[in-house]
Amino acid sequence: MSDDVTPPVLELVSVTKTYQVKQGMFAKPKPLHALNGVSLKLNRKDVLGLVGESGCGKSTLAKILLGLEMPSEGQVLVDGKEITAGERRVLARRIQPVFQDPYSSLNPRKSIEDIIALPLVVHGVGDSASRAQSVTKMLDLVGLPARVRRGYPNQLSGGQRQRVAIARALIMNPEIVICDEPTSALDVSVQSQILNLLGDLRDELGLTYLFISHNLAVVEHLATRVAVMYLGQVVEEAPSQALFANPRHPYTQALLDSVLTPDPSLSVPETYLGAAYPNPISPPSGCRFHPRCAQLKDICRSMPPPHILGPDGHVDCHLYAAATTQ
Amino acid sequence: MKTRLLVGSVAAVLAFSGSNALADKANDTLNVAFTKELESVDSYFNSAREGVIFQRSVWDGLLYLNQETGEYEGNLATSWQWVDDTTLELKLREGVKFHNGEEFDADDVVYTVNFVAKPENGVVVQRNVNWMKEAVKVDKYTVRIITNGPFPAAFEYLAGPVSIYPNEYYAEAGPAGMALKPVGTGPYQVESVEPGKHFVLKRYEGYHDSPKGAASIGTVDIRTIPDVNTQLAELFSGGLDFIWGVPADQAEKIAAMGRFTVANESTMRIGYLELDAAGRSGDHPITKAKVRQAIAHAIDRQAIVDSLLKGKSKVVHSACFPTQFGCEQDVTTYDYDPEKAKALLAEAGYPDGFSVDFYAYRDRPYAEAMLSYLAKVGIQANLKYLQYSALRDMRFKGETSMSFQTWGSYSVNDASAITSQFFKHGAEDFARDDEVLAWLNAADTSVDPAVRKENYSEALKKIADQAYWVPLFSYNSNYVFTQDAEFTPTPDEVVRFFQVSWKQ
Amino acid sequence: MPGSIRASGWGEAMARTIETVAEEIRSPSPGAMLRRRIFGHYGLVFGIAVLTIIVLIALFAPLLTSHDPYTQDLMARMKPPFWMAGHDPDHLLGTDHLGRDYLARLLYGARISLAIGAVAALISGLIGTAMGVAAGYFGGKVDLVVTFLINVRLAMPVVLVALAVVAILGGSLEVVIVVLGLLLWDRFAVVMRSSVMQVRDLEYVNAAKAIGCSVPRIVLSEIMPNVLNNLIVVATLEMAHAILLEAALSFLGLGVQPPTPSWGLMISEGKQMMLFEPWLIAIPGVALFILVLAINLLGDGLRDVTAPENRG
Amino acid sequence: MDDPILSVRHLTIDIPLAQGTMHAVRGIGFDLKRGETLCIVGESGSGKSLTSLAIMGLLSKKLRQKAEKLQFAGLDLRNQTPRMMRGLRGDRMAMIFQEPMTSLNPAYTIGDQLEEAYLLHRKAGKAEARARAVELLGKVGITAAESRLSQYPHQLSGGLRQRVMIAMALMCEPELIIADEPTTALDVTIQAQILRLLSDLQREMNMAMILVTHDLGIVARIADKVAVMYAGEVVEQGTAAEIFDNPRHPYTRGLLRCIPVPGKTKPGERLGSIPGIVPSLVGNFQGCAFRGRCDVAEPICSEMVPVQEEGQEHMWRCIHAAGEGASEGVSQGVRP
Amino acid sequence: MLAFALKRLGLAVLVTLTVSLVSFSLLFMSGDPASAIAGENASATDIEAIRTLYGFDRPFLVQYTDWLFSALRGDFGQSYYFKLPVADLIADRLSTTMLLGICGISFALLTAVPLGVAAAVRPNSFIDRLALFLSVMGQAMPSFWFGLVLIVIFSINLGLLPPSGSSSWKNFVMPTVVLGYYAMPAIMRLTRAGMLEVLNADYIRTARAKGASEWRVMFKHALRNAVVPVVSLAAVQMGFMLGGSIVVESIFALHGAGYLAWESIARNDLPTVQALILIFSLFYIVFTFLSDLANAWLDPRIRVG
Repeated sequence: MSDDVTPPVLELVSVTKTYQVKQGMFAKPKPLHALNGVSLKLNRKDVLGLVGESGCGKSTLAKILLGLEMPSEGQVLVDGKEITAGERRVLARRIQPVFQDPYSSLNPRKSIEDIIALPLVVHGVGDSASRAQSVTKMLDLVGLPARVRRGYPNQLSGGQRQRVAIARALIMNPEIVICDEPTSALDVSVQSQILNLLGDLRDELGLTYLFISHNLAVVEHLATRVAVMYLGQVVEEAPSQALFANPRHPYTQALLDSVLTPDPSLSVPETYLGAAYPNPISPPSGCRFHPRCAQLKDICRSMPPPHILGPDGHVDCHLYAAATTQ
Repeated sequence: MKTRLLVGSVAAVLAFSGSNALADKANDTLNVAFTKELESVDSYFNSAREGVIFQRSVWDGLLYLNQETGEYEGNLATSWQWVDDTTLELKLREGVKFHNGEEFDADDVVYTVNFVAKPENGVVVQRNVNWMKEAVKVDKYTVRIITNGPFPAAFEYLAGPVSIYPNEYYAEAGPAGMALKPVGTGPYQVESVEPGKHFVLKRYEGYHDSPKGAASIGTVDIRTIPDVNTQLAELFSGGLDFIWGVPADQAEKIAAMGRFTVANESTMRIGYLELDAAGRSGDHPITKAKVRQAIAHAIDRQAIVDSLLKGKSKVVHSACFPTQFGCEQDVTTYDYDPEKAKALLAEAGYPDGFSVDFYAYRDRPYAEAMLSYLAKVGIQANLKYLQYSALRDMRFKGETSMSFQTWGSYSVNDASAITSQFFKHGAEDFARDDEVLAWLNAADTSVDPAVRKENYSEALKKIADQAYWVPLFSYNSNYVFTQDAEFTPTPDEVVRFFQVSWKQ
Repeated sequence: MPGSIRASGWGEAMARTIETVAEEIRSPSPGAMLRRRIFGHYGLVFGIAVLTIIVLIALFAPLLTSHDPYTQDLMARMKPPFWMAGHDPDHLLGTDHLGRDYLARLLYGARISLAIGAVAALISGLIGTAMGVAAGYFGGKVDLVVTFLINVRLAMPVVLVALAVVAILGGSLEVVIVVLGLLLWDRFAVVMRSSVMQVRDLEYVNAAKAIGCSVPRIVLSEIMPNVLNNLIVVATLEMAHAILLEAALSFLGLGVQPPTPSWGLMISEGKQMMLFEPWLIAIPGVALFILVLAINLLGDGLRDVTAPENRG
Repeated sequence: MDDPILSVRHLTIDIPLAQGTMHAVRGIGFDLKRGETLCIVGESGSGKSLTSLAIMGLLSKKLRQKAEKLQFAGLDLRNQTPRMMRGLRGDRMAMIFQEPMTSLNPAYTIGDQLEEAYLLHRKAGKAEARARAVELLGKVGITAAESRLSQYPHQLSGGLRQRVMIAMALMCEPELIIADEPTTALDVTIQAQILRLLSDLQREMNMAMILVTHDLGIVARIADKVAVMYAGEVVEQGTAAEIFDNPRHPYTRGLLRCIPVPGKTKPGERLGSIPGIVPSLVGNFQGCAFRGRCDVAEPICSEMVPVQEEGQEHMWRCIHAAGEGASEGVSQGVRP
Repeated sequence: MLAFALKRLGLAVLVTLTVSLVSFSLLFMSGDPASAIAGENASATDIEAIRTLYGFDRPFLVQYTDWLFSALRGDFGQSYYFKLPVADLIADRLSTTMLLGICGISFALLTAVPLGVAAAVRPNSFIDRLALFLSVMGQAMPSFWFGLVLIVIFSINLGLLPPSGSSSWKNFVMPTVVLGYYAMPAIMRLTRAGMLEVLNADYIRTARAKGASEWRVMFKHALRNAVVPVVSLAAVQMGFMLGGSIVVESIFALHGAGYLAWESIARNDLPTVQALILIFSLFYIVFTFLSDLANAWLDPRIRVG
């Protein structure tokens, strides 16, 4: 995979996003590091699963990739070339989103055809006849009947809406699709349909996904690689199988422990994540995870953890620092 | 201010417990309404009709004009004579006391005259006082008034707007104090003043033996009620006993009801169209005499009088009120003749008429009626209805080509109070006729009635010929009052409360 | 291309999905649903009907009466309307204080009131919407400035300022319309600001951004259609507000100038005789009341049918 | 064998709509004993939340509710006056809702709201209520309970709020607790904590619990008994082991095939799915509601749905007996 | 809370300054005040003298700052018309308007809130329809017309209430009703909408699940939250009412600040008009400021960081 000839389709190089949060009239606004030096690579046909609790920066990352926000520091590279603020439209042709809530991601006042064709209109692709043709093709591709095109979002079920959203995302033939919790608002029976569809489309169109989800079972099922985020940082990244088989970071372990598989022989697990998720405005010192860590060492309180590269991925944790230095 | 506010609110709440003073003969109170908020009750510092009414009841002049005989009688003065063209010597009445007990003598006259004659003291209506140079005390009960040049109308003013103030009190209180607690020698003394809102007058028991006569009704309670309808509503529900200035239509209806006495009397006010003959507002059709004459022919003044003004109103033809001294009646008249008006317009080069701004500040229906008549002969007049002061501003600057004006001559029965006001090249003169100016100057400064009359006549004839003005009609006033009261209105439009009495 | 999907095991299931979709699509489109709701709402139907009638009256006033609203006849003043004794069959609603046909003035007056309402609402709508949308969409400093301006505007007493301005400029129809238009934008700004803020964060707006839509396109084509219902509701209410304010200004003598047959002016003129000829204010008063009522019912109704759960 | 604390028979709930009556809950029934946990599982619109509200007597008056039997601790809930129901609610039966962010009144402190739950049912003073509140906050794992009492809901995180909600429900030691999707709005890590807390407390206090959820993972881990709801009906009911190890109804089986199970489903493999959508419940409905989406439907399914039973506890509504014909055409099962 | 109050206060001051600047410049453009001071019948030279005496020939900003700093000391100059200090004049008139405003808003609140609550508790019931009917009527009824109709009925026909004046409580009945009815519909609708929304809130269900009685649910849990926007609206309406009392005061001949404003505009009495615009604005600003504080007190989300 780490072929030096073809650069990754998408690469983030120590991306930081800082918001200024007001604390009252006289207090100075404090910086909130929604992303803190995040580096990620996506190769063609990768499915990168991004997991973490709410507030960890997953959605900010998605917004940066979609060009909805610009990073405060760091670079976004597409095919090895940096994307600057002025190039949002370039980004738009290559990276497309599928959002979480199929009820708010489609404009209720527009017909399905208009919604799906919008990217073509915006980028001035084709005339109305060829657009209509593309729409027909996309509807077929995502498994919706052609007559849906005259309908409106309110006439469709949640699963059907999500199919429309996928059709819209794919009509420009993008390389990368950012799926931000695409099934979390859907019933399980519909979720599986969408997951299957996403899988099929990836095979068929050679798509690359960034798949954001809090559902680890779904991530494990779909992702080829997984990045675990905690407080704006990627604390562990590894190929999916390796990570699920052998989680290294205590946070990843805790996350995996929390997964409730439908096995009636087991009871509810103890996750040891006793303390609450910290306030990102004043993150803990040292290792940011230390207040909740079950394997806390003294050094974790004061020293930020080292960035330890593995064979294919990395983990940021003092636990493994000793192992490598030894 | 905050505390005062609070106190005010509390006072207003407490006032709830008091009841509405019921108006009637039984408790000897006459409830009347002013339409306008009186800016100040100090008679030298307001210019409103309400002020004149108030002044006549609270203060006295040196002379008094008998409304029935038209003769001047002594009031605070007992005799008077011209020493020379500019010096008038008056003997004063003895034993008169002001409402506050201060004794009336020459010092009061001297102080008052010298105060008001000084322009920097800012008397609002300067023409009421600026003819006087000063007053000189001869002895305790004799004064001389020195005028700025010969001034034939002096008695008119001394019997009218020039009221005599108590020198000691006025020196101390000044106009501001006088406005809050007025002190005079008149038939009524002021019991309370809420500026602009509410005034209560009480009969002055120590009133001297004046030709005005002592007041008959014990209390006069004056409230300011701006809206005629509200005044009528109050009248009907018993809250008021006496109102005036009631429009003709309403007066007719009230008379038909039979519950109230409706009296009509003409006033000295006339309405007229002021036309910019001199072209001060620019070059426009109205500078042409034929156009002005056309306008005069276009308006059916008789119909307006018959339908809208009614009562004792009359069409006027001359630029003054007919009873005024020097008001020549034998002038060119313009009948209602739309065809002739059209012909004149055609002759002047406007066969299809023209468009013009038409300014007015009062009596909107009359203005509208005229608009409609003008439209019939092809003159498209656009009504601009402004506040008086705003319109006057524009007129001073010479920006109005045509406006509907009225003038009441301060009830001064002399043409100098109107014709000379508007045709002596002042800011309000839109004719700028040198000949007229010369005639008026001659008329105004002569002490010989014949000379004056002749000169006024010449001037008025030319004004009519040239149609510098279109004199329209004289106004009238309707007085409506409870049948318990007795009152005879006078043509000077001044309500003299001391002449109102209860029917026996 | 979708061959692989068809070939897969659940091709049949997919076919059934499509059947269900076909059934499901029978649920009506937003437009059809709106139409259905509109006709189930009596207030709205009444409002639309009355307003339509008034608009038609305004448009076809010359066909409805042979009288000219400006022609006076001083000999035939204040003739009573048809239901009173002594009426003149030629003047169905009688004549006013200058002998002008009251019906003609009433009919032509509809034009004035509608024009004032519509144009003032249009002007204020443009200003308020622009400000509200800018504040709602961009937020941050733009929002701060707009919110501040809204506060300033709200702090200024409308009637007082309108009176002062009309007194300064003179009351022509144009001045009154412009003054009202410049004063009544606050509600537009407030409502548009909050509606746009709500819509701004919805995902389809993010989707449009991610697609590469320009800001004008996002605002005009993604956001505006979804806040349009609120805009229309405010516009109707402000139209009613403007009509009432004009009437109040005219009543206080600082509104539209005669001989313009404005209803407010008719009330103001008729007020003089209201204790004796109450019909003089009753007729234009009722007309004004009905017009404002109809517009308000229309606005309320639109609010109800576009957001049925939020009647209030 | 002790009597069930809650016994429901043929409960129906109708919602009058403009287009007609919607039969949202259609004749469901179950029994629940002290110390037992019943999970009602189903997709959105299956009627599971309505059922829980009906038991609490919290359904809007506009909805029509009928039951052959609705008995709680020997009381017939059908003929309790509103006043008597109020006496039961919060005292002997309590409820926890889905959205901890909006389920607490923003205008009052945590303490006020906790104490209110106690004071409404106990003749006790403020001090006693306060002590009880502190005690329960400690029990649900909130540290520094005293200082939390004066805080407002918006000052707490979602997980803490849900703990407060649980504490509030337990103030009067209820015999029955109904938790309606109590962890749906929470992060996975918090979800596990909250569920663990709930099941520990339930055991400790020997309460009966109804847990309403759509998450089969939760059901498997926490339930003694499971009721699977589809389109207003309980289509299958049984012990957790029976439901997961030996599902009988095609819908249950379909659901289980839909979810990827780590270690069991192969990554990237096609998941099972239930095509189509839930039928409209407006108007009269006959036959099996699932037949439109069922792989093994037969013409007769549009006419009748027999209730089949196996053992004492396991029941399902389908013409097919134990998995008969169910494996055809669908490749993945839960069990290898 | 303190920071919140200070921030709001800062905003209020800024708004006040802007309003004062706007109103001052508005009236600055209105032409020559000298002629207004001169009164009727003044000559052109009189007016010129007054112009220099009063300093109307100075630059705009100089006049504005001058005025502003005097205003800060409570000195709004002299009324051109009454020749009295404007501050005294307004203080005198304001009590009537305040009283009217307080009566009006009380009337509006006392009718609107119960009606709104009742309508929300029983949607589509008779009381809901009555409330809607009253509010629709109130919104469509021109207040001057309503006032005139009341006078005809209660003063002329029935003789129950005096048509004008301010000497007894009876005088305030009709103005209160007219003014209050103007504000009633908006408050009623907001109360109703707020109650409906709050009654659907999750925490209301929580309260019911605790076994709280309907009464307790309604008044302790629902109204407390629904009343928050109503307080704001009432403050706004109160501000509007004081400004909007012009019409009512002129009909019922109440010599309040509104009537003074109207007359002062007609008389071109600039210092009075300027002061009144500023004071009406100030009232609005103060009321909204107080309502924000009240809301912060009612809503801990604002009060407690």
